[in-house]
Amino acid sequence: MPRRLADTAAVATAAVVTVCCLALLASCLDGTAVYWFGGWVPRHGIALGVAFAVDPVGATMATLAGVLATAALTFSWRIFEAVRTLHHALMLVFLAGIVGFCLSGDLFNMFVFYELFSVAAYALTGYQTTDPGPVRGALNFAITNSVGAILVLAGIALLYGRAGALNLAQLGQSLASRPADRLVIVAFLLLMVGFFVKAAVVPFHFWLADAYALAPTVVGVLFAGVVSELGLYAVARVYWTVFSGPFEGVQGLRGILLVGAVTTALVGGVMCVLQHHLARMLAYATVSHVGLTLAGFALLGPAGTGGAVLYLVADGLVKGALFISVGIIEHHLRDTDERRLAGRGRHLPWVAGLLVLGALGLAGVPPFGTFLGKALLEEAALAAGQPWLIGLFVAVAALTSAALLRATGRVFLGLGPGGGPAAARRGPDESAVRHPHAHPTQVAPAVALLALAVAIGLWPGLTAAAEEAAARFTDRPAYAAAVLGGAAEVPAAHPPVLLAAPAGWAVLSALLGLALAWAALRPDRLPAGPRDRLARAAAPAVAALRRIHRVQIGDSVTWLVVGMAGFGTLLALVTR
Amino acid sequence: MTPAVRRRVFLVAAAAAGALLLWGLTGLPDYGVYNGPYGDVLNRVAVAERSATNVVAAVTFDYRGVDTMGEEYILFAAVLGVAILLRAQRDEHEEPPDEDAADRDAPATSNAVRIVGLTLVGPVVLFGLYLVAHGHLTPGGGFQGGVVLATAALLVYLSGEYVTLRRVSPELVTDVAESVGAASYVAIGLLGVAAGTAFLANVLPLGQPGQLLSAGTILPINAAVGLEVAGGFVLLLSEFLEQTLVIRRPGEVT
Amino acid sequence: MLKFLPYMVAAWLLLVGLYGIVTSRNLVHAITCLSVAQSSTYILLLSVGFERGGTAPVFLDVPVGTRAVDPVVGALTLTDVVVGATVSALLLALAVQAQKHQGTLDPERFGKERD
Amino acid sequence: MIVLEVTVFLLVAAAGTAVVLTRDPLNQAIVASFYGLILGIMFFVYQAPDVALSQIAVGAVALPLMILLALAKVRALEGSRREDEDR
Repeated sequence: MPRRLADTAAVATAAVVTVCCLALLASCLDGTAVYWFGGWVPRHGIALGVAFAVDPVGATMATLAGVLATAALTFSWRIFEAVRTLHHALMLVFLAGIVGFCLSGDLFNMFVFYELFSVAAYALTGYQTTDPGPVRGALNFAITNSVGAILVLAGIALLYGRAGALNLAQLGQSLASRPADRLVIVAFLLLMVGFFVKAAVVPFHFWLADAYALAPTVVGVLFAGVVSELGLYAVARVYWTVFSGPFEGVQGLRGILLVGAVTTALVGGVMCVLQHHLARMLAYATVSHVGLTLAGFALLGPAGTGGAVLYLVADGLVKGALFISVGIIEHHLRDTDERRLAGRGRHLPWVAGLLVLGALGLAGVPPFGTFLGKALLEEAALAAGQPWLIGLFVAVAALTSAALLRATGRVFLGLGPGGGPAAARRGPDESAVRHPHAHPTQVAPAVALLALAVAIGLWPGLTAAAEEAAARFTDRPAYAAAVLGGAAEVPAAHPPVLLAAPAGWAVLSALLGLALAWAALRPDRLPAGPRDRLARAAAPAVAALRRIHRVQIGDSVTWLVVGMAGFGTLLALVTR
Repeated sequence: MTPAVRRRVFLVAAAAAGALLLWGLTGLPDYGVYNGPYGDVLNRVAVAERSATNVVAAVTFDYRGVDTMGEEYILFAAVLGVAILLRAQRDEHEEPPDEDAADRDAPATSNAVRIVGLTLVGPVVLFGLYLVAHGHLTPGGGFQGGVVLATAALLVYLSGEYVTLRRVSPELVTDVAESVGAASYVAIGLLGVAAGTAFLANVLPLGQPGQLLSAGTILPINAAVGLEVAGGFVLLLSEFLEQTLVIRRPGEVT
Repeated sequence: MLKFLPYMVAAWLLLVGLYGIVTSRNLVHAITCLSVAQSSTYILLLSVGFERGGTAPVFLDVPVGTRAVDPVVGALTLTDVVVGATVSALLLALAVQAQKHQGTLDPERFGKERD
Repeated sequence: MIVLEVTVFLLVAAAGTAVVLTRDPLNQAIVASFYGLILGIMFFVYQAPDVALSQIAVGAVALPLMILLALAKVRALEGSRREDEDR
């Protein structure tokens, strides 16, 4: 196929998929849209076939994937790839898998689509053969995620042995009558761990940084924007449709999930600051934000869920834009290490602007959509009696935006210790700059994604819509009624969210981020005594954290089993 | 972690995880007891509703046909992935093997092996087609038949007829077979939409259970899957074969 | 004892497969171990759908209504087998590529990250 | 019947363990093929002939074959690398 035709066809297909998902979203606002494949409608409450059950949350995730895929394919328009048609076909299969995963209302069908987009992702991560980078990253990614998929399937088998059903709604009905016993607990454990691997919750995240560093930009946009989020989506979907009945009244579950969320957020945030490789930096920013979003779900209520969904959509758009920006840097400067790039980005002011805006988006500053999401999350945290979570949100936002601002300052302004000499030493490499200016088809997708993230933030009535969508998402009986035999759902009214305090927290996060970035770039301006004492005190912990993250495949799988044993033991303790 | 530390950490964690697993597994019904309802309902209604005497086929290709469609696309993605990984290397580092080179490098095969191999090809192809065609009646179907068909192609290779294999199934043909197989699954599904029912709904006459021409769309879907699987597995195997053959140049270790 | 034997076999295979991956010094070996771990799910699925005394769910020679094992787990396992095989094929291709770039299949000898 | 089942279960567990403990990948491919075959037999015992057929086709034939081919490729790469180093 001629190159131009393949490009156009791929972008057009992704765009059409996006529009279809958007139409689906519009059509399911009034009530869950259920589609039985083969026309096999359930009989006497028993599902014979497979259904797609589309509610606003699922449709939104599918739309997000479509938008990101369209942007990524547009970005790749001008970048030469040898195996182009195969690559585009794989990208579209990747997208198809994600969309199916978001819409499906059947547990095994979700597994099939989960494997579908995973397999496409393994191949897309590993194929960049010109890069002498560590291919083992792709293998670590593939093996760890395959183990996750095996655990998911084992969980499905356990549930099937108990309930004799695979439809989410039917499973939920079948399990609801009794409190969680050992089989339900272990099935929950297996499914959650499997999805945690995809979501990159600590300690199941060790595959992520290598996969990001290795993935071509086109793929990385989807990784950064939606793949981890899909793991979280699955956690929430399966919890609310299947397990919310048997785990009702299990007080400790929230605590366990919050411990995981806080660990994930902090480990991700600190590791993000410690990175110099830009794609790895974004990888750990993702981990950190996964922790933040998981905290929203962990509140186990509609408010936290609504905030989490709104946040992860806006955050996904921002991170997609950031990954494209990193892709532009890589394409033009043939490097993504901020130390080696010091001062070399001066002729790409557009990209610097994108990175700064992206950093503000990560910090959750208005008018970015991340701000609204976080405002809802903060409200939910206060309502749930967990006000300290606000501190965590501020810390995460400050750490991740600080890392990005520091890198931007170093790459585009040449700031930072060692920046000057390094830039001078790198002088001859200016010849490695292949294209002096970023092309519009490269910059435009990133601008569009950021604009969308802002549009979400300015959309009137969006918080109320998110709360309503979350209320439906977390209403197990209503979901079951919609899927297995329809009763009308009654939307509840939601008071408007107060935005003054969240705005203050957002500004504080951004200022903290800026201050941290400045401190990293100009350590000479800090008072020497406290600075050195702090550095000495932190050194062992930092070294340990780095050492833990220097993993190979065996370590990654070992941590997975450790995490599973720990999570399972805690679960067993709190449900007894 | 060093290997010794990792092994120790793993063993401790796996002991705990294993205990949890066993604890949960003992919550299952005893082995040999099936409480349903899903499978029992299907065993009762499937033959009457779908005219397929093999209920597993009815489930695979109709009741849960969309799972199988996803599965076919997993195969499709994996084959694409293997091709992308191995072809990219080939394009960069090696000339594609021309037929002479393949001829020269193919492992020498004794005439006895060659004759036995080639005699087997016919029956194996027949068996594969039989499996594909009878999937709705007896155990077997597009997937099993497709793999058997791919094995036939492999027999040709094992008999030392690599050149013949390349002539019979050049990359393009298997590429097309695989893609057409995958696409026709979706096309058959869309027939249901066109007929005004649902995606993957049956649109063909059901016929009498037990007849070869029965069970409506299950038979054509089986054929599509057979085509895709055969194409896909030949592609997978030949991509790996290419790899070994291209590298084995004269003067290198053989 | 027989009540849970197949479940125990499945759990054992899962853990043994993971042990193989964790201690593996060769990627191809690790991939084969992964397929052993994957096979535990086949056994688990088929065991939960097994009914003692049931025939295969093929009603060609036996009438409908004969006690038969669950056809659904058969269909699921069929899918699972294909998925396992294709994932393994893809992983093998990745391993070949790793050999090409790293010159070894031993994960312990791969270059370490700078960061 | 029960004796047969127990024998097959234990055989599967043992064969799976043997696959993992066979550290040389070439030998492992052969053991894995044997394991695939036993699994296939086990699925016949489970009254799942559909699965048994595909397990035997895939687990006992196709997958071990792919492993062998991948190993052949790896050996060849090792050989060419050693030559490069000698040069």
